[in-house]
Amino acid sequence: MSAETPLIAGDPTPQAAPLSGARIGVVTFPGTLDDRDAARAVRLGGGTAVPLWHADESLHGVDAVVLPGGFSYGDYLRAGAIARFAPVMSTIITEAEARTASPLPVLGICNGFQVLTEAHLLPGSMIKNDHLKFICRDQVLRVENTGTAWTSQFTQDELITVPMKNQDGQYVADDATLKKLEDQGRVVFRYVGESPNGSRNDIAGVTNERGNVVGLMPHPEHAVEAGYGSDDATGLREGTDGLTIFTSVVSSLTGGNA
Amino acid sequence: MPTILVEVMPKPEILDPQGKAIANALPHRGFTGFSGVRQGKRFELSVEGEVTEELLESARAAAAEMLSNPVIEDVVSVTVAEDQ
Amino acid sequence: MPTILVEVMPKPEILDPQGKAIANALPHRGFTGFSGVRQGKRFELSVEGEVTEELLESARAAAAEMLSNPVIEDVVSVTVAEDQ
Amino acid sequence: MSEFNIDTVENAGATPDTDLPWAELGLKQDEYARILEILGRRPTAAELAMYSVMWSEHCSYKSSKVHLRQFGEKVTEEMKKDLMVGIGENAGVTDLGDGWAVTFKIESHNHPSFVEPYQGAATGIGGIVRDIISMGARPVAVMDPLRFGDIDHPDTQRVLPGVVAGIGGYGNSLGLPNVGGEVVFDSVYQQNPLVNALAVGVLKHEDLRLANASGVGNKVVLFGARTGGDGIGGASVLASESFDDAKPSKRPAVQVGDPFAEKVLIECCLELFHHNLVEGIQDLGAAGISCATSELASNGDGGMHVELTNVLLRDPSLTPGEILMSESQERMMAVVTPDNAAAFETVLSKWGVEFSWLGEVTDTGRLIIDWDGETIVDVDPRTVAHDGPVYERPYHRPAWQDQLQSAAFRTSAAAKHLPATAEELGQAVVELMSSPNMADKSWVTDQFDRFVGGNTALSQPDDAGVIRVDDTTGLGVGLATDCNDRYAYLDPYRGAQLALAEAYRNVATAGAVPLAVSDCLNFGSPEDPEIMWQFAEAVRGLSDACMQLGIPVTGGNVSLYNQTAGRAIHPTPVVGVLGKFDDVSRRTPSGFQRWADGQAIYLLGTTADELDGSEFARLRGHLGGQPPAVDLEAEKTLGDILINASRDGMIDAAHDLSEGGLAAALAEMSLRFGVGSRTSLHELCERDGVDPFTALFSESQARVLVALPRSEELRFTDMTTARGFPALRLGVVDAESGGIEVTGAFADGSFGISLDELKAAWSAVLPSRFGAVEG
Ligand SMILES: Nc1ncnc2c1ncn2[C@@H]1O[C@H](COP(=O)(O)OP(=O)(O)O)[C@@H](O)[C@H]1O
Ligand SMILES: [Mg+2]
Repeated sequence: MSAETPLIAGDPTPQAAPLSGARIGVVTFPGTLDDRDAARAVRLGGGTAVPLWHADESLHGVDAVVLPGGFSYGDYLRAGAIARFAPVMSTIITEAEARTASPLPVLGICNGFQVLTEAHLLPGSMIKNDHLKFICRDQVLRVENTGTAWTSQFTQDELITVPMKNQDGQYVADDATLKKLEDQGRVVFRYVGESPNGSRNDIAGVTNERGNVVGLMPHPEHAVEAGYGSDDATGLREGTDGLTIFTSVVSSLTGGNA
Repeated sequence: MPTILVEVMPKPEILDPQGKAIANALPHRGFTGFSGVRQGKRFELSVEGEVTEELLESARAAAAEMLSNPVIEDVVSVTVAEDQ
Repeated sequence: MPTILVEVMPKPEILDPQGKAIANALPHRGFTGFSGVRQGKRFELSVEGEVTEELLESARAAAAEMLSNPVIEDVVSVTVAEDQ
Repeated sequence: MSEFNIDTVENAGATPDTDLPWAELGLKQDEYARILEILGRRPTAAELAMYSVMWSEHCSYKSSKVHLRQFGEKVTEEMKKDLMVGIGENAGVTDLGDGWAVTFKIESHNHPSFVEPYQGAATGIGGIVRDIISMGARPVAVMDPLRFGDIDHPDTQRVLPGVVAGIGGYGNSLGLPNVGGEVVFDSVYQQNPLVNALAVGVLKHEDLRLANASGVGNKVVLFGARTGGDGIGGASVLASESFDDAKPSKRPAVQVGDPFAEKVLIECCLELFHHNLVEGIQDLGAAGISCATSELASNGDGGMHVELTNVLLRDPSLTPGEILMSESQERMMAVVTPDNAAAFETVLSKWGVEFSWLGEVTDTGRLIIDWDGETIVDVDPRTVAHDGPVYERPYHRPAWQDQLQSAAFRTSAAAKHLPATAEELGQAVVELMSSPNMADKSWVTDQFDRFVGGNTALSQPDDAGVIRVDDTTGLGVGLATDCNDRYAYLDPYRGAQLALAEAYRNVATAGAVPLAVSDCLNFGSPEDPEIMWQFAEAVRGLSDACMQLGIPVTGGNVSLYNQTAGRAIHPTPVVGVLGKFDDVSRRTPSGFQRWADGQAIYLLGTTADELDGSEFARLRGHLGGQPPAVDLEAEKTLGDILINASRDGMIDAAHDLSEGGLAAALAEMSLRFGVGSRTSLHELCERDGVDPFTALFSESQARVLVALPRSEELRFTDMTTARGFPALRLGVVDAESGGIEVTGAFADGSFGISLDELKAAWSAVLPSRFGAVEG
């Protein structure tokens, strides 16, 4: 089926391309849930969201890719286990690992993070939360690496609050891997306060060695618009801390430092 | 340390969405030749000391009451594995 | 119809939250005598016709590449069960 | 092709004397006689299967129909103004303006959730969501009114965690935020938990679809999951269609849901609607293919001809009768023009959804079903779908009702030592808030995704769930479901009205204009005239109240036989109200804002001595007397005030008073964001002639607490005065104190409750029973 088929029937027509020209692909697997949210976040971040379909190998010339949350292929086996083999993933894997000056920036959120670990673009894996339950709540994170394509506009150790919602969010890796991640400063986001899931070293998000691939469990795309974001001191769901992820990538892609 | 293995499968007549998802995905990876997949659970209960008949009986009871949901699952086997 | 059984367990060094929860619950239900529980997966791949060595090889590959994640899990066994 | 004997129409004609297991299939003697009369011959096995499921209580509403008619009769032209589709379709549809429409409905999955809590609840969500899709709508949110037995009963320990995990496991996988519901504990629900599920969807007017098969020659297609033996456990007598050598057959006792399949089905259907590829569509729920074919046919051109061997099976041993009855989940049936068939197949392939073409629409007025070319069903579809039995079941007011109603709380032993001193009253507030029904429900709601979609403006624990429908304009909807079963037990007529009043008030408190009602009527056995009286009274009460409030019932569900060993649940008419926002950013949250220090707190409405059926009475183990008075005119005026205040930005918080009265509302408004308050009961007690205890714990209706900036006080009180609605300044928001301080006409000054302490007690109740969530 051609890429022209709208991914989401009945969706409002995509907004006109903003001036920035950063085109960011948002992948939809059959069980993806947060693709519309991710596309909205890209738009609010100043980029143009380009829908990418799991069965289509082409990335349609996008400058970066977001793998949104959801349950890609049902995820009954392991989260992301089957999605990793999707045609779109083979292209993403190749481009993310390309030995070029600027390999493809890829962000995996929640299920997207799980897909990235299954695809071995990121180390470690996710297992069931230590309390075994799905948990949905606002989560405070510390941004510990501002050198990635997705975090350049945060300040080092900035505390942000974004919603979190998952059942398989406990990050695990062997000791050698953890040590390497810590030594190389590749822990990008860390949980602050009581651990929501028992993750090793309170890790909420990591990056690859080159800093173009980032995965995180909580949902920055759910904190990009006042009134529909995370709770903060200014009021109910007013928090938009997640937006910086999207403005960061748009800025790094367009060479700006705005 | 001896281990008691408990194996649990979804009842054959019950829909197994997990198995179905795998069965659908296998051919895409070139794994043809499997006409169906069902996914169940495997428990390893470790025992310190010897596996007495009494303990095995207790494992069977645990398998029936706790490790499986008799409405949708069957306990396929409860066996002893030395040196797991 | 012959079946190929694939058994997958969490790696020993990886915490197994489900197994832990069961281990904690067992004594409350009167099941003492088990020092630990780990929960893994059991897959039944059904085969129409004969299980050739080639098919078994294919099952091993599927077990390694898809049915398990080597970062957190081990494939414990891939075996043939007739008349399941 | 089959191992079993196929009972054809021809065979039925030739063997008129064959005994059929109609009684095992749940038919009554006279019902079977009607079938014989309709057909003019004995039914085939497959026909018997169809009639038996379609004429069951669940599908035919045979006990409730005569009463439910009132929902369609007690409506004015004004009430119908925005109604695009009313009762009778899968779900009612209401115009929202700007070319948008909204559809919503509540259903029950009570018994399956008792048998297998996880799957029962999961498939309950799946079923109601398919009803919404079948209207052409994109589902946008779900809600889940739940009722369990006593919190410490083993049954509750088993059922609650499974139900909650099932709702989350299925709903979270669909990308539908869960924006509200109820969790009620009462021993009457032991062994009869109530798992009701509400889904809401939105659509553009042109996307509206109905369940009818029109256009002779159009094709009938079944798609989604394969058909297995789900939900036909009791009907295994059909396993041998010759009936004499009934072979044992294994049929699943419960249905297992596949949320991934449903998610794909949602997207697939929306794409079909978008490209205008289906003429009519129907979800498969109760009674499966029997229901879908007979309803589609009788709502359309009247005829349909299908070949049942085309149905894709999960279990090849199913007989035709079983295939017709199967309730396998995640299936849909559609009518497609031959011209669109290829495009239809392309969309299904894109989503990887299996389908099979079953047959076509005819104008014969007959539903003809073949098995391998031989006719096994030949019926007038209306006789299956619409002409089921209708019972005028006898009913009468229970003899014990008078005694129950005269056992008022005030005169009972439970009221001997009521809290009167400041200290006692303060303790009573803490005790109230740490009772299971008033306690923090986040143990439950944190297991649900509230944020997916990015359109959730309010969710638990606010008074209503609020969802943005249109990103650009902010157009949206607010929803609440409510029922106080204790009120309904004391007086079913008034109880149903109180459920409606509360849901209406909740929606208006959030700032939405109430538009439409859906209900789920959970009762005991209709064969018990006393239960039937409860049912009749509840329907009468609800329909009368809808008329007065001017909002129509657009759909709902009836769940009867909720009783075990002769012990019925309390009558539980759960009522959902849907309201509209022109701009959801105007929504009013239910708690004092962190920056609201010094804002004025007003109580709207008056307080009478109404403790019968109250939470306080429950704390003292008492249930008797008369539920609170209903004043729907007051509810309307109050709603109007709140909607205007929200639209004009006058208020920053509002919370309705219901279970637990003023005490609970004050506590909840503070607990929401951890912001305290200082209030006085002096004027309230004086004005309404009540003592401080009554002021705090009475459950008088049509009351709401609001918080507003001092700069808005004049404008606000001018508005309430102009409408003649009582408003009383109780005190102020105190963001510094970290507590709730109440002064009043007590002998010993004031009481103060530390929010930290209150929060600890309030939030420990569920985790202490069901396990802490955090590690
Ligand atoms: N308590 C009720 N109040 C109003 N309408 C009801 C009620 N119960 C059922 N209905 C309506 O009767 C029709 C048939 O109900 P039902 O069989 O539950 O529909 P479905 O087959 O779509 O599940 C629907 O339109 C439903 O909304
Ligand atoms: Mg329906």
